[in-house]
Amino acid sequence: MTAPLLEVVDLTKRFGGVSAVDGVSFAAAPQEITTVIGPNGAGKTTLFNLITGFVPPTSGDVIYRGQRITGMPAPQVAGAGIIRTFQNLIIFNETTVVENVMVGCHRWTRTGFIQAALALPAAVREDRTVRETAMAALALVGLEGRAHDRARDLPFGQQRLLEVARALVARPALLLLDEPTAGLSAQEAQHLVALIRRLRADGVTFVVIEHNMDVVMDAADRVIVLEYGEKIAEGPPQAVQRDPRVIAAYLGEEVPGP
Amino acid sequence: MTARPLSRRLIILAAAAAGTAGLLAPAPPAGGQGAPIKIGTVFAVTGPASSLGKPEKDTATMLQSQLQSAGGIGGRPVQIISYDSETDPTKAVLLIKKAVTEDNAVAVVGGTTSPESQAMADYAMAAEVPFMSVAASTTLSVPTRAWVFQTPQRNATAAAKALEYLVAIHAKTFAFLYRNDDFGQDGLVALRTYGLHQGVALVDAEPFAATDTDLSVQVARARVKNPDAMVVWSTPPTASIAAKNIRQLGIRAPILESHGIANRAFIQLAGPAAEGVVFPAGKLLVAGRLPAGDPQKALLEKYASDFEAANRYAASTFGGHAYDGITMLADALRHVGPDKARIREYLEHVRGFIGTGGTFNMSPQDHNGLGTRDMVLVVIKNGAWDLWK
Amino acid sequence: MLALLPQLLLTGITIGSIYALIALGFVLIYGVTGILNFAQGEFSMLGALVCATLLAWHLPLATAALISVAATCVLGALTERLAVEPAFGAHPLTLIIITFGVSMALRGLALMLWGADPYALPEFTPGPPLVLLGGVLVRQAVWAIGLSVAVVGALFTFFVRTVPGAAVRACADNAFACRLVGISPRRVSLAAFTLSAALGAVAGIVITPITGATYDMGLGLGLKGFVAAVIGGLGNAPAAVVGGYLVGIIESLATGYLVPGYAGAITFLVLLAVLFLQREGVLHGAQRRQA
Amino acid sequence: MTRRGAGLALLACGIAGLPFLASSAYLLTVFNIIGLSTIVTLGLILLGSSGQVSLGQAAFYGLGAYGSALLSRDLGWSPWATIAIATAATAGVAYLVGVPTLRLAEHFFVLATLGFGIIVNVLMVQLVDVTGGASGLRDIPGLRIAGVSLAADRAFYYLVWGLALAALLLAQNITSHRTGRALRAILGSEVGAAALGVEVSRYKMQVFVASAAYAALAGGLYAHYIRFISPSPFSLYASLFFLIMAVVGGLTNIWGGLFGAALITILDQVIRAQVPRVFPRVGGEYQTAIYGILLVLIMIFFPSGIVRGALDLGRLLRPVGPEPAKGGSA
Repeated sequence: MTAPLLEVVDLTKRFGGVSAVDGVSFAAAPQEITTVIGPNGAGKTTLFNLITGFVPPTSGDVIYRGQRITGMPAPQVAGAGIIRTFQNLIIFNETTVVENVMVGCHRWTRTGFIQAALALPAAVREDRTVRETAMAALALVGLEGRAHDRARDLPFGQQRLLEVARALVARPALLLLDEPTAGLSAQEAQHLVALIRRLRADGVTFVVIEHNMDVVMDAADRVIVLEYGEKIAEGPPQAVQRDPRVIAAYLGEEVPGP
Repeated sequence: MTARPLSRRLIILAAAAAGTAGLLAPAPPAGGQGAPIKIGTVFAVTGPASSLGKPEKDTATMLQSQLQSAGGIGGRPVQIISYDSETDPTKAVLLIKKAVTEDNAVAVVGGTTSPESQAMADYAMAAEVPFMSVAASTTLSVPTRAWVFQTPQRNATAAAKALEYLVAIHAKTFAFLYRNDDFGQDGLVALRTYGLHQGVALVDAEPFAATDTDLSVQVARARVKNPDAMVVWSTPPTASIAAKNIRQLGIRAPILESHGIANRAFIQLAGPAAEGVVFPAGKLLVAGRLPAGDPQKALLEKYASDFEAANRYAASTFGGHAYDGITMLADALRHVGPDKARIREYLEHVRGFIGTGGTFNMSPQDHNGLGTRDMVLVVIKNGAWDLWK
Repeated sequence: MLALLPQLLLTGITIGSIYALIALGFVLIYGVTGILNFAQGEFSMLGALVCATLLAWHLPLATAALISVAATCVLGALTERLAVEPAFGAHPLTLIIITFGVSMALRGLALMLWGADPYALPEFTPGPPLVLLGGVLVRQAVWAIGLSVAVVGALFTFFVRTVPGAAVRACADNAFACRLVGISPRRVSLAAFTLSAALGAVAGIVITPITGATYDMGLGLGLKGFVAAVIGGLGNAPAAVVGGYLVGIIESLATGYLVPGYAGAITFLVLLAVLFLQREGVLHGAQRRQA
Repeated sequence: MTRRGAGLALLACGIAGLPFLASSAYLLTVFNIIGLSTIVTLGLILLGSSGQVSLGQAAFYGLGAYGSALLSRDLGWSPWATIAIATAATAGVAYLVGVPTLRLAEHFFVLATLGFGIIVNVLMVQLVDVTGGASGLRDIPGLRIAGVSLAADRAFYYLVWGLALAALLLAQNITSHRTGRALRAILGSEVGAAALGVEVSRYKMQVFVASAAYAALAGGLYAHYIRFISPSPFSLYASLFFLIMAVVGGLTNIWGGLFGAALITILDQVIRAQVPRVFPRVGGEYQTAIYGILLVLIMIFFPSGIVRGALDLGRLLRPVGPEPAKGGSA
């Protein structure tokens, strides 16, 4: 087994007296697709917030490429190659679709304040590359026709795809997707799964929060189940699907004895 | 995609520029032999100093119609142009420039506050146009500048008059509560210096802001020093609040205020606390009580009744400063005509000119021409002004 | 210097009660519409000046006060209908500038009608100031303090204990949900402006016996009220009142114990220090929006 | 790109030619003040491009003015050098102010800038020995090039507008490219921007410092042009008016700085010039009221600023738009 790209060790976050995430540990190997499932309020999004530096953990560690990144500010985490999307979408409403995607290139572009102010040739060249990259990504998710529309005018499903395109152009090593298929049609969802597979083949590692069980079964290498902030199961999709604790968690029943 | 609207932007810009040029252009002067002589005025009709600037501007309007019905000066109509500087020195400079370059005013009266006057004075010097400042800051006419004149009694003059009171009541110490702006800071320097010479010592100085709503903290701090007299240098409402707070805190020492309280509002706001307050002022407030032989008496009574008839509110000394500046200019125009250099020359040698502020005796060394003899000490008695003996 | 303390505190409370009353007006409008109303101080100015004029026409104080509050209410409603409502949904800054335009217009109008001189109102209960612990407190200040507490109480009762109040609160959170339950956000906004104008007018009438009233008093009052309201977090009436008293007392202590001319600056330094230390006011990363 | 360049060049030509159309000293002074206000307002719009609002802009304007005036007047240094020094020093002050305040949430940041403005104004009034106090500072040296004075309105006109155009160009560049996208992303959502690696606090700081430098540069020019300064043009009220210029112009568009400053200044002058003509006996009180009402109307009809408003209007008037047809998938 290769060294994991991401390792989460005993991660805990308490808000007041409530544990949103409680001692969760897991590891994601390079090019692996891990899905995180669990009922609403299980702490899935908080887990993402902890990994990406938006919320400092109460205890535990996040290790990325063998380095401890616990508590690192969010922009630096993103800079290191961990890119995320948001469950309730964050679109830069007032700008165009293509510009939204172009922001995604921020991580690997270099134009600074002064170079921009003076419009140095390097800045102009970089701009051209960024625009081409963004257009290519839009084509990949099927939004090239709406590149110059205002982002907020897109329907919800297309905004979802826009967010994915924006994450893609960041050239992430690890991509955290928070319910990427919510609001997509079945066809769009399938298309997205295919895209994820293709990117995985190109070397990207995924952690995906997903509610759509078809997608989970179809795409995931491994499933992690959270309930009340704790990890209650982990394993290949089919195994997890049969886990009585998981079934109980989803159906809200008492856990039957083993 | 931002390229297309560019042409539109430029059209708008061009339109705006053309519009500016068109709208800002002065009205064509009334042609023919009766082309008016123009006097520019720039007062702070709005903004923090509006209680001074409003009567100044209303005085200018009143004088305009008086001059008109008198048939102008030397057969030519006189036009008094009024601008509002909003108590902003930058706008004051802009407007004096406008009066001089657009309207071709032969002289300018105005500059309600000292910063406005200072800024305008620098321009008047550069443009060589006679400027009658209506602000009281001592530095406006000390040292003398060729084109700059000043019609109010200087703050230093008022302070010297005020000190006469402290000396007369044998006060040895006084506390000074002042509004923290050019008016108050000017008064502080003057009273401290003069007091030193006359054996009245400043024991405490407490600044406050024009927008303050309660001054009992300043008063309480002053009370600790137990001064023989409380001196307040401000205008209402803070001048009234200070008087009220002094009495509320049980201080019985006499209260001396500045010439800035020379309007009815002070008495109304301070209520019973106004009783016995003494302040230096031009003679306008007590015109009715002046001895019959006073040279200013007739003029003051005429100004006050004219003003009240025209404006439905009582005349104040501030309007009087504008009155003096404009009438003195009219006098100069009558004698030497609309020539800036000759007006300046004439103003510099005005002697015995009777105005609301006093009897002006200008000289190349003194572009104010007033002294403590032109002021009186006024006491508030039964809610009215009276001469303090 | 400790002998000064009671007086400083009493003065601070007096000034603070004035700031608190203005802050309440800010909070009322901001809380339900999300608009910062820079014309709030003008409502106080108009209430006070109309009242002073009616008093000069020999009406009894209570009648004069009632009429002037009613008149200001109408003006508040007109402000909302003519200036704010047409720009509904615009950027908050645009709405702020609109209210600033309204405040300029009202100030100009007041200067036309009343001139630049200050006006007075008599104390509600005239008499010598009260002496407490060696400091004095003007009787009128007791009215102002009482009013600020009473208004907080009334607002609390309205918003928490009554059905329409709860509905209005819901609207502040979510305009869409509001429409779903049949309440028009526009009606709520109209009500907020009217009520806030009334509150402003009452505040103006109560504080004028202490401070006097001028056509431009709204600017200074509005600024201090705004500061107090922001310190209190803008959405919370009791906190805004506390903010008002806090600003008043800090100002008074700074004037009394430190260099008086710098009191304004020191007050702000202290307030800002409070803000930095209190994590509540600090948005740390995404914690809030993502929670 | 090239069209934008051409536009700027055209604008430059228009500005260069304006003094020949309207040559009175007064009009030139109005244009000069518009130029200065444009620079200050551009700073606010830069700041606004990242979603921040400041009520302390006039304080930075004042720091530039007082700094340059004092250094040149009392130490005898060349005004050119002192403007540069004052601008750099003010940028430094902005950095120090920004360290604690930029972390504050929206309203608290506005309050902090307001407080900063008041503190600076208090210092101007209070440090009488240094600043001349409330009475102001006189005898500030004028600008000269090779012994030739730039005090004349026309010479100063070319100086201030040259700098204003340069400021416009720089601001335009800053808000395009990678930096501009990052700033707009922060405006849209700080969280979303951070998730893509945008160093939110660094960008906010950079743009805050730049906006202060803009104001300080204009302040330095102002001091050596009017040659008298006092605390009042740098008060909270002035900050508010710069903000009004920015919002009226449009916070989302760099051109808003130019058009906002021009419209507000011209409006003021036109009201001043026209109201007395229509109502001969009235004074400034009517002007204030009318100004307030016009401000309300402008904001109602152009809620996103006049530049955006004009663009939208232009789009409406054009029969066949070049934009791709909308609504295909809506």
